[in-house]
Amino acid sequence: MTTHNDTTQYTSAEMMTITAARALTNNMTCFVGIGLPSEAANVARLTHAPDVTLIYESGTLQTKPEVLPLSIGDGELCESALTTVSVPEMFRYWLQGGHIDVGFLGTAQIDRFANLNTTVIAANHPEGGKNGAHSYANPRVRLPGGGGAPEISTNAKEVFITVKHSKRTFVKDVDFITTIGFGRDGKGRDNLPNIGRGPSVVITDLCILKPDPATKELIVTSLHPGTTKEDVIEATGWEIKFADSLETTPVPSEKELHVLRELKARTEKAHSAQEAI
Amino acid sequence: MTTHNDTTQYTSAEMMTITAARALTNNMTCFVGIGLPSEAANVARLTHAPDVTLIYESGTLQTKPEVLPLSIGDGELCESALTTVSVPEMFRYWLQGGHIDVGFLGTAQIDRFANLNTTVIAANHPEGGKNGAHSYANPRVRLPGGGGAPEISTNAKEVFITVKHSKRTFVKDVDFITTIGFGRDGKGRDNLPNIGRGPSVVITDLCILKPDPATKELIVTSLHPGTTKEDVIEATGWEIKFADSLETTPVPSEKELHVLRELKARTEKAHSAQEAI
Amino acid sequence: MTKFMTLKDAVATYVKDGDSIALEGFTHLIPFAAGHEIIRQKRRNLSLIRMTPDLIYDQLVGAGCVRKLTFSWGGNPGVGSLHRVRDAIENDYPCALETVEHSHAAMANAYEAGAAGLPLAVFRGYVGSELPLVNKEIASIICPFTGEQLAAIPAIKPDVGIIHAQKADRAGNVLIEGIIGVQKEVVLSAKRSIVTVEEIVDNLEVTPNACVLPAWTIDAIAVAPEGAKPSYTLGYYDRDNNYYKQWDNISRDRDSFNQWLESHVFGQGDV
Amino acid sequence: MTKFMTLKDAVATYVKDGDSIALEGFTHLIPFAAGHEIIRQKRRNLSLIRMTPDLIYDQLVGAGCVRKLTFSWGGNPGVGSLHRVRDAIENDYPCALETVEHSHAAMANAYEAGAAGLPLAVFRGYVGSELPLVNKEIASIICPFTGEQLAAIPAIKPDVGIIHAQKADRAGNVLIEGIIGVQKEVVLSAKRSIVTVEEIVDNLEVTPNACVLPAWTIDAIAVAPEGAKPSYTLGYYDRDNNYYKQWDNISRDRDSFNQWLESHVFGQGDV
Repeated sequence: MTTHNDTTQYTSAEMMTITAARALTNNMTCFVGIGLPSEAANVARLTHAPDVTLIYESGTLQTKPEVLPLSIGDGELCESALTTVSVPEMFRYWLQGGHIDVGFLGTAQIDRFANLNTTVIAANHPEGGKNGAHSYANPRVRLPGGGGAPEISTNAKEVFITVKHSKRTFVKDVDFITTIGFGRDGKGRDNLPNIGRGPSVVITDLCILKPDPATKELIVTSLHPGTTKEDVIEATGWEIKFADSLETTPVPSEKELHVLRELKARTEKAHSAQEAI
Repeated sequence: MTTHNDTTQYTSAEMMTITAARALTNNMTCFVGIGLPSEAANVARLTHAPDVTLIYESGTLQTKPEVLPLSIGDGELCESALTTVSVPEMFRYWLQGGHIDVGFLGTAQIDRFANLNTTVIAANHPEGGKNGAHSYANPRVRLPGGGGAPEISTNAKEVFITVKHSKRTFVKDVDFITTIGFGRDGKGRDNLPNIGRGPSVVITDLCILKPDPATKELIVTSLHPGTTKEDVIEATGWEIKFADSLETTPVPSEKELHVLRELKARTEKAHSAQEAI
Repeated sequence: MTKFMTLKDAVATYVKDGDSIALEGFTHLIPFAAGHEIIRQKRRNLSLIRMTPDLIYDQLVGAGCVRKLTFSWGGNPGVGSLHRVRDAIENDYPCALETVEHSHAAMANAYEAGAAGLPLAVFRGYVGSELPLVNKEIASIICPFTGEQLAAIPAIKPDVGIIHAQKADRAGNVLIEGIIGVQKEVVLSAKRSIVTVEEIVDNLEVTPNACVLPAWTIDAIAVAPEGAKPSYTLGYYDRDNNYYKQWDNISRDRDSFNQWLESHVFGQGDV
Repeated sequence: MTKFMTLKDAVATYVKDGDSIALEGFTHLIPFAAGHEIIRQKRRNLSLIRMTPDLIYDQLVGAGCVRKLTFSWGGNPGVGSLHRVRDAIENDYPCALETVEHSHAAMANAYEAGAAGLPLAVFRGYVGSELPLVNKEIASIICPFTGEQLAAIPAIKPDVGIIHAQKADRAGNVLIEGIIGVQKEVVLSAKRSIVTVEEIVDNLEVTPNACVLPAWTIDAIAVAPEGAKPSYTLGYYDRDNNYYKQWDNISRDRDSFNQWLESHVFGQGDV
């Protein structure tokens, strides 16, 4: 990890994390996925949203880690939590019970209806088929799997997604729906009163996307400073649309950059401290 | 409560409690009902079965109260327990999960197939019917209800019952099956592989009864010293049968009587200590 | 976010006529102070839910607040009957009382299902019992893997959940310790929740897996010292078993109950 | 009753070829020492169950102990792939590996149902996911009260449950503290259970609602200091995150893995 001390300069990764952090507000309870979402959620907590409630699937309620966890169950998460419950209780009472405002997820693949694939990459495989039923057994790339995401996406009141923008990641149709956004046709949540309203924002290193209220197709609502429409078109695997009132994402503040860089430096130091095998 | 210092003399109630206590052995886990079962279980623990595991439905695991609880959730039960779990966990994991060897129950009414009624007394009511469906809404006596018993009786591996013997209590058919013994015809547990084997012994102030292995009808297997067959026949609401090899219940030992009386004296003192309303 | 308020304001704000309400606490931590405040504010047509109605519901029923009672064991523990509840069931005094009767396992599972956001509880229950003949809520499902028939009852999701607990910190997080019953489930499943506490402290000082309810799961917290008496609060005061025994005489007679109500509930100042 | 024994004896007595085994611990308290002992005793055809296979199952799979894996998130947390698991799935090396894939919520519910003695778990899950297309275990039930369709999967009831915990008292009661995952469920649902602990103490010194497993729920307790490394034990040692990172290189190559196996597992003396 390269760190930058010049806060007028920032990387696109930093832009993404800070923009994602800004999506969280102080009074939200957020079920945090590991990796990019965890980084963003903790930047939010250390900047504009000191009382945001962070919950990890390991059972840690209202946790305030000093360094970013490498795994979903690092000791830091438990030691800084209000309390820690069992994993069945976490999924039954806290997630399915309706106490989570936002599920914050990353992904390996995302499609135009914000469906997420973290199971198998297989579209280019000779045996592969679009619906996953065929390609699953013999994938081109075997990904880690669903983890908490399938039920976070349906039991949280809404979902934020953060992921790096590339043509490999932003595909027209995911090879496999691990986690529903709005389904293969954008209507996957219709007539299901007991689930959340699904993805409301996707934050990438290039832009912010939101589902079109009618079709649920993801459209670009804000471009990060220095990013062009062409950059986004080039990095997206479908004919991406742009909002009529396209905004420019505000740049990171000095404080946000400082907090993010300090957090990453502390994290780097903490995770490298132990002995070799 | 009258106490007796002469241990060659004992009441029929003491005989009942001590005989019930003897049914428990050191390596059992026992789900304890309040009242007579609780008294017997704690006498067992304080005499021949110091390591018997007592569990109360309030969530207290492996509890060792100094005095008898008045309610199922007295502070004493929690303070002397190994740990205390929630009531849903108690019923789901510990009882239904199959960890209870013996459910120890009392009752208001019991019939020849060891079905228990703690819901309504209604057989003599002009509107009353035998199966309870009719008499329930307009009972002669409204009893407290099932509490933990219906599922203790089916989810514990076996059931012990202790209750005072009288014609009002020992009826041919209970007015309402709150808690199954062996059902209206003795076959109520047949072909149900996932429930326990039901009542194995009933201890009264007159005798010990056990279900006939074939018919499941309760028969007298042991008479307490000084009790005659006629006493039992007189106190039982059906044509009670006696085992061919009818035994005489051993008398309480000096130690058992001493422990029981001390326990009751401690309990009496503890429960009267507080101020008047 | 959580609001600290007086018990009077909490009940006035969150408890309405006709609500379904669970005041829970399994022998331990029974929220008597909150129950008395509901009586003082003369709420009517309440649908009360509690595994063990105990004295608290005997008092609410006797005071005429209640039209329906869901329960699984309706006695005065170790003492006898709940005379006010019986008078309401048998003689419609002071008003008629509808009852829904379950077993403890059923209600514990229904609270669990409510907290889990499910519409139903599934458990191995009521086998051979005649309670399903008199409670039309009790249904069943068939396991698609084994074919076993299991009991199913609706989840409990009260309008208002009310509990008493040891303490809250200044942010409004609440510690419950000892016999915790179904209290967590009640708060998590209720549309609105009120928690009374013995005291407010700077720091809950808990071990990693303590039963703590975060502030954002609670609508109102009211300080009510000795708010569980004659029930008890572990670490604060013991159960007043003698009060439970004396209640038998007080409640047996309508006049003596009404006198008690005047002097011990209506005669008490605001909390 | 519980038997204190060496880990070697515990595995020899309770773990058999062909068993279904859950070695659980959600990031925290992963029973590595027990896993290595299973490798040393060359158990074969195991059916392993774990929400996050983690390094422990990468090692067991790479060592050829496993024919079937049930899981819900199969990576090296924060690092990347489990290369030995992938090599088994993709190339049948060292032997073919059947997989059953769930979500975390599904497995957590299935463990809960196992502990609760039920044949199935019922939850609001897999809505819109294509996992039901590739996992024939996933079924559904209809709520008889609301008509809602809910996911149903079989309860997890392993032959052997293995966990690591902080400490046992001399009677064999075990304290688990911190991130407790599904460990209680594993011990309560398994036919046989083994618990490794950091130490044995005179008194667990716990608060009233601590996560304590009574001695009579456990078949064997073995003292295994640092038995969770490179995972961690709250209060004893931290997670060795660097080990997790280095595992990526060691496990990527069959030869380097086999060297690691020889020196770090087979080369280690009896525990």
